[in-house]
Amino acid sequence: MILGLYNYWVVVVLMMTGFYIVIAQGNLIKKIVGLNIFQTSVFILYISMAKVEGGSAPILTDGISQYSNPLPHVLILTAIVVGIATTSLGLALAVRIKEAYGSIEEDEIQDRDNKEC
Amino acid sequence: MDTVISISSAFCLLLGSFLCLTGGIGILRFPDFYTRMHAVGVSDTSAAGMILIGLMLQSPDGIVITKLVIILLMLLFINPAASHALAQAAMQHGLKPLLDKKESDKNNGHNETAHDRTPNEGRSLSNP
Amino acid sequence: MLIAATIAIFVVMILAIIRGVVGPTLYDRILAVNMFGTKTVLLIALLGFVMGRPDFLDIAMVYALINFVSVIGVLHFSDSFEFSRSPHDGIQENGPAEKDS
Amino acid sequence: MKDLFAVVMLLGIYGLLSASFFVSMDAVDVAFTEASVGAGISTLLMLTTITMVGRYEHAARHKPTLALAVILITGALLIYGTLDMPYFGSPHAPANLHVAPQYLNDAVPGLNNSKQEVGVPNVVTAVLASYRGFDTFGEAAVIFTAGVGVLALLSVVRRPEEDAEIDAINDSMHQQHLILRIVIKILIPFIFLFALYVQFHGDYGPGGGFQAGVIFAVAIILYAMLFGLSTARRVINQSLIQILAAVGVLIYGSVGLVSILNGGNFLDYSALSSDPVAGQHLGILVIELGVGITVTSVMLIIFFNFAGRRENRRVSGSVTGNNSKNSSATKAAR
Repeated sequence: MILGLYNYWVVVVLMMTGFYIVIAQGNLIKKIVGLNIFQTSVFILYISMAKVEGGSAPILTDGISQYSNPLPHVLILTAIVVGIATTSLGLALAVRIKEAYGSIEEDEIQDRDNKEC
Repeated sequence: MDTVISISSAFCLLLGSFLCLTGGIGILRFPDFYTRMHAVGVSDTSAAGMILIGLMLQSPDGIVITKLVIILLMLLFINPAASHALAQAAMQHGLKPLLDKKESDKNNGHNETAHDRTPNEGRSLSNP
Repeated sequence: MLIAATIAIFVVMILAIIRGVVGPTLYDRILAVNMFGTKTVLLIALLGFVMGRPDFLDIAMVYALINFVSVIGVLHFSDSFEFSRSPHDGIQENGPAEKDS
Repeated sequence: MKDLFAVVMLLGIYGLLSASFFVSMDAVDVAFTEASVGAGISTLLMLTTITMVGRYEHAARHKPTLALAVILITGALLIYGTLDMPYFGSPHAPANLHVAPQYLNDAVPGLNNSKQEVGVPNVVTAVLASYRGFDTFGEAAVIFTAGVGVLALLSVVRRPEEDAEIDAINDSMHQQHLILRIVIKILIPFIFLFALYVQFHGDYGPGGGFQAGVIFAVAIILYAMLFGLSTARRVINQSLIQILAAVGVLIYGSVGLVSILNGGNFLDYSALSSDPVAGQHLGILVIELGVGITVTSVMLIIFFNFAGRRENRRVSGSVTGNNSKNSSATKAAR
C-alpha cells in the first residue's frame, strides 16, 4: 500500500513550508521561525522512522519484548538542544543587525548596504 | 469493588471531557476576552481535576498515583495564578470588558459615548 | 473511556488553535496557548494510560511547568511591549474586540 | 501574518503539538526535551528578541511565484523519493535492523545470551552517554560555543548608575505581581527538586542532563522575570555561570581522560571501576552531570544577555518611550 508512506508526506509538506518561509519572507525573525519549522520536520522524519509497529518506548521493563528504535531518539535529542543553541545565536545576530541597520527587513538592509558602497 | 472503581473512574473521565468541551466551545464562541477567560479558567481547572482523578482511580501502583497527585497540585497552583496574571495584565493594558456594549446598543447613541468615556478616563488616570 | 476522553481533548485543542489563529487581541492568543498547554498535559497523561505504560508522567509535569513559565514570560514581556512603535496601535487593541459584538 | 507576536505564539503551540506527537511515537526522552526547549525557552527567546526588534513587519512581500515554484518542484521530487522508503512502522526497515537491536540486546540482561554491557534500563540514555559518547561530547562543545557566541554578540557593559534606574523600573513594574511572586517562591524549590530528580533518574526513566539543565535554567529564568534581572544577577553571579559552562565540558572531557589513564579508550567507562557495569554507571552519571551543568549555564548566559540588552535599551529609550505612551493614551482617550 502506498498509503503506508504518509508519514514522509507530512514531513515533506512541513519541510517545504519551512523552506518557503525561509526563501520568500523578508523578515529575519520569520526566517528563523521558518528554519525552526524545517528543523522540526527533520525531527519528525527521524522519530517516525524509529517507530516500530507494536513497539513501546525504549525504557526496559519486564513483560515487554518489542521496543522502538532508540538510536534516532538519541540523535534527535541532542539535535533539539543544539537547535535551540543555534536559534539563539541567530536571534542574537538579528538583534545586532537591528541595532546596526535599524531594521530587520532584508531589502531595507540591502538598500542601506548599496547606498553606503 | 472493581466495578465500583471502574464506573466511578469512567464517570470522572466523561465529566472531565464534557467540561473540556464546554471550555473549548466557550473559548471559541464568547464575545470578548474576559468572558473567554472565564470559560477557560473555570473549565480548565475542574476538567483537569476530573480527568486526573479518573486516571488515579485506574492507576496500577502507588508511584503513578503520586505523580498524578503532584500534577494535579501543580495545575491547581498554576492555572489560577496564570489566569489571574493574564486578567490583570489585560486590565492594566486597558483592554475593556464588553459590559456596557449590549445595553448601550439597545439604547441610543448618546449613552454609548458616555459609557465609553468613563473607562478611558479611568485608564489615563491610572496609567500616566 | 480513555479513548473518548482523548478524542474530546483533541477536539478542544483544535478549538484552541482556531482561537490562537483568529484571536483579535494579544491576550486572546496567550489564553489560547495557556489552554493548549493544559490540554497537552492532560493528553500526555491520558496517552500514557492508553499506551499501557503510565510511568511517563514526568513529561506531563514538565509540560505543566513549562506552560506556566511561558505564560508568565509572555506576560512579562508584553507588559513592556513597545506598542507605540507601530502605527496601528489603538486599532489593534480596541478595534477588533468591538467588531466582535 | 504581519504581527510577529502572533507568529511566536503559534510557534509555541507548534512546539507543544510536536512534543505530544513525539510522545505518541514512543520517543519519551525526545518529547521531554522538546517540551522544555521547544515550547519553553525558544518561545521566551523569540519574545525577547521581538521586544527589541519591533513587533510588526512592515515590508510588502515581493513576488512569491519563484519561491513557490522552487518549493513545489523540490516537494514533488522529495515525495517521489519517498516511494522507495520503507513503510511507516515496519519492523524490517533498514534503520531498525542494524545497530539498534544490538543496543537493545546489550541493555536487556540475559536476552540472547548477550553479555550485559551497560546495564541501564533507559536505552536512550545508554546510547547517548555510552555508545555515542563522542557525539554527545561534540554536542556539549557546540552548546558551549553557542553560549560564547551569544556572549560575544550581546554582552553589555553596565554602568552602576543605570542599575538604580533599572531597579526603579522593576520595582514599579513588579508591585502588581504580588500573587505571582508568592506562588513562584513556593514553587521554585520544588522545581529544583524536580530538576535534580530528572538529572539523576535519567538512567531509569525519561530524563538526563540535557532536560535537567533546561529545567534548572527555567527555574532561574522564572525568578529573574518576576524579581527583576538585577536581583537574579545578585543571586547568580555572571562570571560564575561563565566559568561553570566551561567546567561542565571539562568534566565531560576529563572523564574520557581518566578512562585513558585507567588503561581504556577515550570515554570507555568500563575502565573506571573494577566492575565494568559499575564503571559504566559511574561514567554515565558523571558525564550527565557535566552536560547538565553546561546546558544550565549556557541557557542562563543566553537569557541574561538577551534580557540585559533589552533592559539597557529600555533605560536609554525610557524618555521617548514615556512620551509615546502618553501620546497613545491621549489618543485613546479622545
